[in-house]
Amino acid sequence: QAEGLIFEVGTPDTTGVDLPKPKNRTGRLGGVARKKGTGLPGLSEPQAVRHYMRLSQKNYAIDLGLFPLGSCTMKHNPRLNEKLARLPGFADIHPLQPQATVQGALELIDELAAWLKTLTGMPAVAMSPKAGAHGEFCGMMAIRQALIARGEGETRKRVLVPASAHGTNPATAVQCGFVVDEIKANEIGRVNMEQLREKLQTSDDIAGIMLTNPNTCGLFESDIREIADLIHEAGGYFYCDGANFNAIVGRVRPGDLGVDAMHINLHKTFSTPHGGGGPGSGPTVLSEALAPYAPVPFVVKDEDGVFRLVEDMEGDASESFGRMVAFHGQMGMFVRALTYILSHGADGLKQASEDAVLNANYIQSRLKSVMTPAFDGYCMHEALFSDAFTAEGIETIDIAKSLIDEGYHPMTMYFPLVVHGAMLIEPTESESKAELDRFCDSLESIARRAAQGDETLKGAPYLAPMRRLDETKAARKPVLKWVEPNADSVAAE
Amino acid sequence: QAEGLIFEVGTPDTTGVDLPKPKNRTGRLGGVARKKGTGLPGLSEPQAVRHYMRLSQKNYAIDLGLFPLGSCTMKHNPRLNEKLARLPGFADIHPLQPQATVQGALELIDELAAWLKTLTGMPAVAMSPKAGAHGEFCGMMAIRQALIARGEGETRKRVLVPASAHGTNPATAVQCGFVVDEIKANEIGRVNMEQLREKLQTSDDIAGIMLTNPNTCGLFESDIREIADLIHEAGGYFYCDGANFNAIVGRVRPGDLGVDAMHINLHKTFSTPHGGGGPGSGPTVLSEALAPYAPVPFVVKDEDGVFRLVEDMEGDASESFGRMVAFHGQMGMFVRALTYILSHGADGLKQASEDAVLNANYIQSRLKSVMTPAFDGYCMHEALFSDAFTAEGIETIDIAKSLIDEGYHPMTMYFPLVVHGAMLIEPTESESKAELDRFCDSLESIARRAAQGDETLKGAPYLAPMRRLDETKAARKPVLKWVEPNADSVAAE
Amino acid sequence: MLDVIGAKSVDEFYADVPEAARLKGTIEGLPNYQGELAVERHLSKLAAKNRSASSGPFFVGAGAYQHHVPATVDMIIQRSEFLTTYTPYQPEIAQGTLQTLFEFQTQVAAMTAMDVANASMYDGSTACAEAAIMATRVTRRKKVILSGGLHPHYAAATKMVCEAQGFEVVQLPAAIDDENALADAVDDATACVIGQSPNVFGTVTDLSKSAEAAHDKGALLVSVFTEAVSLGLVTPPGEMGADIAVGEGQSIGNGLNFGGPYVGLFACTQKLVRQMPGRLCGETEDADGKRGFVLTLSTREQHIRRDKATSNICTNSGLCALAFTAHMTLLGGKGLEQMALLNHEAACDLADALDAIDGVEILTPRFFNEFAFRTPMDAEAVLAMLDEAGVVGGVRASRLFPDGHMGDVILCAATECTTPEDIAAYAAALKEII
Amino acid sequence: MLDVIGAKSVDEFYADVPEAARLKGTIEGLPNYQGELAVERHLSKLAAKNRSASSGPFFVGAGAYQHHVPATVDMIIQRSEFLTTYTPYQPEIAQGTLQTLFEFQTQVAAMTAMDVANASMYDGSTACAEAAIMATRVTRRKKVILSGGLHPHYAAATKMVCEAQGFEVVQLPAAIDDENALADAVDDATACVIGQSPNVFGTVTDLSKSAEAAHDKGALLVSVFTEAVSLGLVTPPGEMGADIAVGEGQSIGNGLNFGGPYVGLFACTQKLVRQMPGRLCGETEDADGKRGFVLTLSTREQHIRRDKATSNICTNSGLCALAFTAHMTLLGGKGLEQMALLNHEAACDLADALDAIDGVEILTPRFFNEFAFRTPMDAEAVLAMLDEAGVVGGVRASRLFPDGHMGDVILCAATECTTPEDIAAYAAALKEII
Repeated sequence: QAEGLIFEVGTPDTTGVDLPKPKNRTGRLGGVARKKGTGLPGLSEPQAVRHYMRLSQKNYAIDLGLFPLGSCTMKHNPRLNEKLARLPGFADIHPLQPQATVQGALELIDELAAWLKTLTGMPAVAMSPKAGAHGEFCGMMAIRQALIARGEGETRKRVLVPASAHGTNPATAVQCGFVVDEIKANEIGRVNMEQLREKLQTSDDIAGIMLTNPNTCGLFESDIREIADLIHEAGGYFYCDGANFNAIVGRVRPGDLGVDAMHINLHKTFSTPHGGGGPGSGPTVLSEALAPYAPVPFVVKDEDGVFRLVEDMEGDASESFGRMVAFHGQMGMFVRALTYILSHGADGLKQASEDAVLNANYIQSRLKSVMTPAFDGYCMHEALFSDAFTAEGIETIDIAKSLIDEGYHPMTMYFPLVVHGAMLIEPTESESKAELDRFCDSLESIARRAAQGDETLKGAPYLAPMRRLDETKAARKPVLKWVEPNADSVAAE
Repeated sequence: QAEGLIFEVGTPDTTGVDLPKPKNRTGRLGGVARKKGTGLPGLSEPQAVRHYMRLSQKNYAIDLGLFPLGSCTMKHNPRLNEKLARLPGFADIHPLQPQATVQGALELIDELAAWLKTLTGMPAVAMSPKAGAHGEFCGMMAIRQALIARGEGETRKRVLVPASAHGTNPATAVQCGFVVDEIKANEIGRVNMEQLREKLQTSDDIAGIMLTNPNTCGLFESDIREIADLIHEAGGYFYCDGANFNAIVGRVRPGDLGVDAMHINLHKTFSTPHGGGGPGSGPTVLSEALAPYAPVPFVVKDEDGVFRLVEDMEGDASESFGRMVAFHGQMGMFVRALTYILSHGADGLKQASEDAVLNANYIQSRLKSVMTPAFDGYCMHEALFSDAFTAEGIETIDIAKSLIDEGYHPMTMYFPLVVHGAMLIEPTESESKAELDRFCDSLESIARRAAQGDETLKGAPYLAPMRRLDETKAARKPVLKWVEPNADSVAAE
Repeated sequence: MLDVIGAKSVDEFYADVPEAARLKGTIEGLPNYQGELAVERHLSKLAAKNRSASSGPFFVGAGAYQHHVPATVDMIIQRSEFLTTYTPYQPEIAQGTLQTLFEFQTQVAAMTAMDVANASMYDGSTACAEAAIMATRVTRRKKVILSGGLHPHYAAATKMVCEAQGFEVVQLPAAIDDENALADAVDDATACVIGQSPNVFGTVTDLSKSAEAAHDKGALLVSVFTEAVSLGLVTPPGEMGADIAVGEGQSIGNGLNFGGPYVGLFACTQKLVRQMPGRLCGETEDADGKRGFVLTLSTREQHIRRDKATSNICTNSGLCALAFTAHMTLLGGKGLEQMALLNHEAACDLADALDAIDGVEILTPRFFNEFAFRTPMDAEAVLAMLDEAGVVGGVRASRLFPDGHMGDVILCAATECTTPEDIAAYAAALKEII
Repeated sequence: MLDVIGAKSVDEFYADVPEAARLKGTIEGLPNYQGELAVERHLSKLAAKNRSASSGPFFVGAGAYQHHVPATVDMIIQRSEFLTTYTPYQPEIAQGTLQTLFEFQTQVAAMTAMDVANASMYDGSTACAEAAIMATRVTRRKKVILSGGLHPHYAAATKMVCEAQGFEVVQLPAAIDDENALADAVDDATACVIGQSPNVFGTVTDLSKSAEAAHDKGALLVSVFTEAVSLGLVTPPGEMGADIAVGEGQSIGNGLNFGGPYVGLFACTQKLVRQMPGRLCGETEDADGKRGFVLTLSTREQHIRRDKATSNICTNSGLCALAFTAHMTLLGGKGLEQMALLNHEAACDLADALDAIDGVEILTPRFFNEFAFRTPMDAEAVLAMLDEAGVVGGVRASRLFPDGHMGDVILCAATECTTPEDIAAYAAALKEII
């Protein structure tokens, strides 16, 4: 059943919030007062509750079933995280209240930072980035600042980015004033070393490389050490996109692979919930070479055991590339991530990664006879298929939408771009074998129908709250907010 | 989609709870050890979350829409109640920890008690009853004890109960050792005064009367004062069932009507959520005459401002009829109810009652042309219809189940018993006019179809998670727990 | 809306109220409306005056227990669809509630090792009282015998209910360990004997002998527990021949809440099922033949049978039962056993630590997670001094047995929440005091 | 499972990892698994070391504000279906998220009086930086001018981003009230001027003149706010001629959270919509012709446009935006205005109370709910002494402007949470100190 917009349900004279009556004094505003009200309607508390309850039931969520979005690591979100993030000692403290009154908060940031540094084998971490892409920005800014410090800020502008990279990689590089140079994948889904060597030999304008590892094909870059060495020899830095860190936590430390900077998606690897698109959190670990350029603010522990915020670009932070955000980063996400990390421990985190990889390989094995694996051999924590197995006319999107009718969220579609009609499946460690089997059964049956050219797939989903939505229409003449119906014609009268 | 039972989903070697490993010592058990395990399966945390999430979506709830169950007062449950009930200072205190460490809890009970006494105009309240029926039990036990104190415990055994009463009334009377004598309703839905006078004149074995007011026909007993006087003159006591208190809070005090005892459903009138069948809470107010017999424990405030629990039947409690439960009643519900009461205040509670009555009368007015009101004139907070308007073959249940397909919970069906095919509709004060109109539109259209004998109504619901369930089959050979399939036949092999 | 109704004001709807009883204006002596913020402040202040169990070493048991409930459980019971729904009288739109009740019944039956369980009672004490009444109904006898180890609150509630209906209640003298007393007391007039294990002093007892003796005389055994976690380790009612098992389920899924709401567990043998009080959920099919669940055997209940009903209970502890079943679903049999072991081990450690103090005498011979001990001083004074040392040391036995000459006895409990540091703090403080 | 895969152990899956980088056993220097109870204890201890804003009189503002969020809002964002879902890339099963984003965009547009708003940014400061970059893109110019009243954190974040891309940033000197400074500074090379009202000192300013001056030179006005509640009372960006409006939405629906997660609001004029960063939700129809919502104009975004994208932002503040929209839905325009008035009135009362103290000078000429004042002593010392008296009195201006010669200035805020008692406590303590 359709749920009306709040603007259709509410009335302007309603408010669902219990506030005392103001006295209507505006004495000190100096006349800088709003002329026209917002015109926004209010809903009573029961109306509002029902509105959001009904809407929520139109969403799919991890709490309802498997969410196999490759490169997004949709794992179980423990409720202990939510509970602890709501402790008043974390949720109800102000970023600018005196540091003596927030020692527990600073200690928590320091403790989480220590975990992240140890798990990655890196000496420093910037905690303030607010999401993965923001962490990329942090890492690339640190590289930029290091180049400036070397006096090569103006000469080294070229950043190598594989064709299979997340779109954020090239976008970030450009935002930092770099120029993007694309490198190709080889036939086994990894960096084309020949081309890489070529690009590095021909010039001395290399700022660095941005590489995802495990990469977006779900494969570990086997030449990773050599890539790092080549980049370093060429005078550049190695940025690693940490989106797929969940495959290797506790098995490999990026610091041992020659990485100079890597963001960590707390909302992927460490289970802070995605919330329908955020908030995320993207702490970025830095190598010895980049550590001096970390952004402010950061926490240091003084010898007397007192935690201190370094907020100004002086002293410990005199070489910092600057400030990325107001305040200290995503505290609410830090609490959740640390809760998850402590609950798992060094042993549990390793186990989780291994289970994630095991689950992905299980899916790949179960489906390889009916679908087309993009590459031979084992995968890491996600299994990648091309659309080669489908009959003409049946596309990846049809398979994805048909999964909805089976009660599942679709996998990642058409990414990475290097594989035709890509389907990237990441089950994560949260799933039981029984659940994986049910999922494989469903996908297997859809895949068979796709191979046979079953046209009904093209109409899917049939059982979802809505049928396929017309995205072209939405973009053609965008309607981005609600407008009173006939408001124009009324005005014209 | 069907959701399996946990016994079908889980496995016996799984546990979803993170506990340290025990050392397997059973040193002080003295051998009184369990021989056979429970055999119960465990679910991992993600499995358990999904199981309950999916199941929850098969429920209707107030938070999803209007819930017009007559005599049940399904009103909006503010979330502030839930938040405050979870404060560790209320949720995490033990009923037997030293009283000096729970002064805030005792003060809260005392504060809520003061509200209940003032709102009802009664001098005393027993806080420990755990639900409405338990409150009835409390009130009738107080009456029994008062009669014993008068030396009439063995002679006065007869309790008058109207035919329209809730089933708990006669059941409770019997549980207190009384005998039930039914009195009829008159043609305008109220107590038949002639019959009442007759019953009171003929004997001196009257213990009291149990009356619901407003009564279950949704009407105020206009002769209430006279009834009280007659009962008192006959040497009996007046128990008032407070299930419908929501109609009159702030407009009438039961104490002014001659009531001797009345339970208050905190889970109806004061918005503590019903929780799918409890927990409730049924504090019972008592008149001067019954106050000395109140059950232990209760809270008193000493002159030095210290709150004290009277737990033993001595001193203040020497005439108490005894103890009804372990500990002090439904603290969690007290917090919620007081939150609601304070949020509304004396003015807001009165307004709520008036709105509840207004809403019911609006529904009655809107529907009276297509349905058959059971009685003429205004109703209180619920509108009662008979099935006289339906064509032959269409029953109340068909109308109720058809409402489900319109997105509503059905009204109360076939109760009170004194009206044929009764439909008792209680909208409460939570609903907006727009919501009431939508509901009336739906019911109106169903009523028209019922009048025309539309046979499709008999198949409803069509759109619910399940079609009509076979209650006869369930009762014939009851299956009350899950049993391993073929467990018997395997055992027999 | 008044226009549609044809009324001038809401006053007209109240015309049937006797003139003298109509209140003018708002009710006197009560404050008006307060905003959410003000209410939150007020309640928070009251809450802050109480000392929460988790704020320090805490050893109070005797019918309610501090346990760790996974955060997931609270999330589940806060789902609007569970929290804000009614008794599932319309099963087509209440399968969520009904299926969880069916799961609850199955779990309780398995844990107690009984045939069937109902969908919950108010709490353990009222379940005990109902069991006594049910036994009189089953046996058509009028005498109920209560063990000296039965929790005094349970005994009081049971006594009150039974006597109201004219039944005789025999209360055996308070005793830490009275294994054979019930067997000795039962006679041909007895409807049931009510024993408890672990009892209020923590003593675990195999009630099989009481069951045999009772059955020999045509009476029933009602077996009571106040600590549901014990079912993971201790001989359950069904293994001792109980006819009815009742107990408090608070320990699983539910917080301390100053005594309520809790959840009463009620189970019995198959042949007694139609004499049970309370709601029952049963399996059936819908019109399409799909498996579903409904409330069933309601001909036992007050809304159908009125004065002939098995009980007057209707609203019970639905949401607390859901919390119980969600926690049990996470635990599973394996987790329950693990939790029970942790409880027992903590209590053993506590007993060892206290036993080592001169002047302390552990009185409970066999226990699960709580026990009684004697101090050389007045128990109330000892507890007050412990309190000053930051330790909530337990309950003085004299609070539960005011006439029991137990002024020097303390009841204390340990659970999986009890840390070695807590135990050390207790022992150190107690040693200091006595 | 390994059998199906045909692998002997999980080690095989890690064969591509260079031998030297393979860790043996678990990683060194880190503890293993802890149970839920132990983790809860540890985190609770850390939390207890912090002083929460609600625990006493609290007057810190300057970019984050203590407000009362109705309990309903937290219930809504804790719904599993909102909390644990992903970016709504599959609109058929994400209408819940999408429709609320559409409602959010409409609310933000109405509140700022702008044509369109996006589906949120990380926070106010990053929204400000993105606005500057967007202005350079729109105007193809390279100079950005920052007001002296812009929050220093916003200025720093903007400066950093702009300079990385080679743009010039002109930072005007810190000034409590510099109404005309932006108008004076704008020139033909300017991409945008960035003003703030209420500014970091609390001063409310009509930026219309700056808008006119900017437009005359072909530049844009970016109007910033850090206190979203002010939009209920103060002249909004759209009424001052802003081309882009950005701000912090934390005050509505979101707690203090020590600085994050917050929610950046971003709105602009219709003609700039295709230059906007961030996600946008738009209306469309499904195959049956039913109204529905999808993410749209994604050709601006990095996952389609890669290095040509308007921004690299993808994950934003979805759930915080939901909290914002839920709170706003409850408030409505009427409630927002009411809340804004309560804030203003509390701040007026605070200013009156402090102004009455000898030696205190209120510096902010016009304000909404926060202002700066001068003390006759070092501000840090004053705040420390206030702290001892139980009052968190505000932020010293020198923390935000280390080089600003503002050692004796305190920034303080009052909200609807501020009680008369809080104000009295502040005034009494301050009087005592100076």
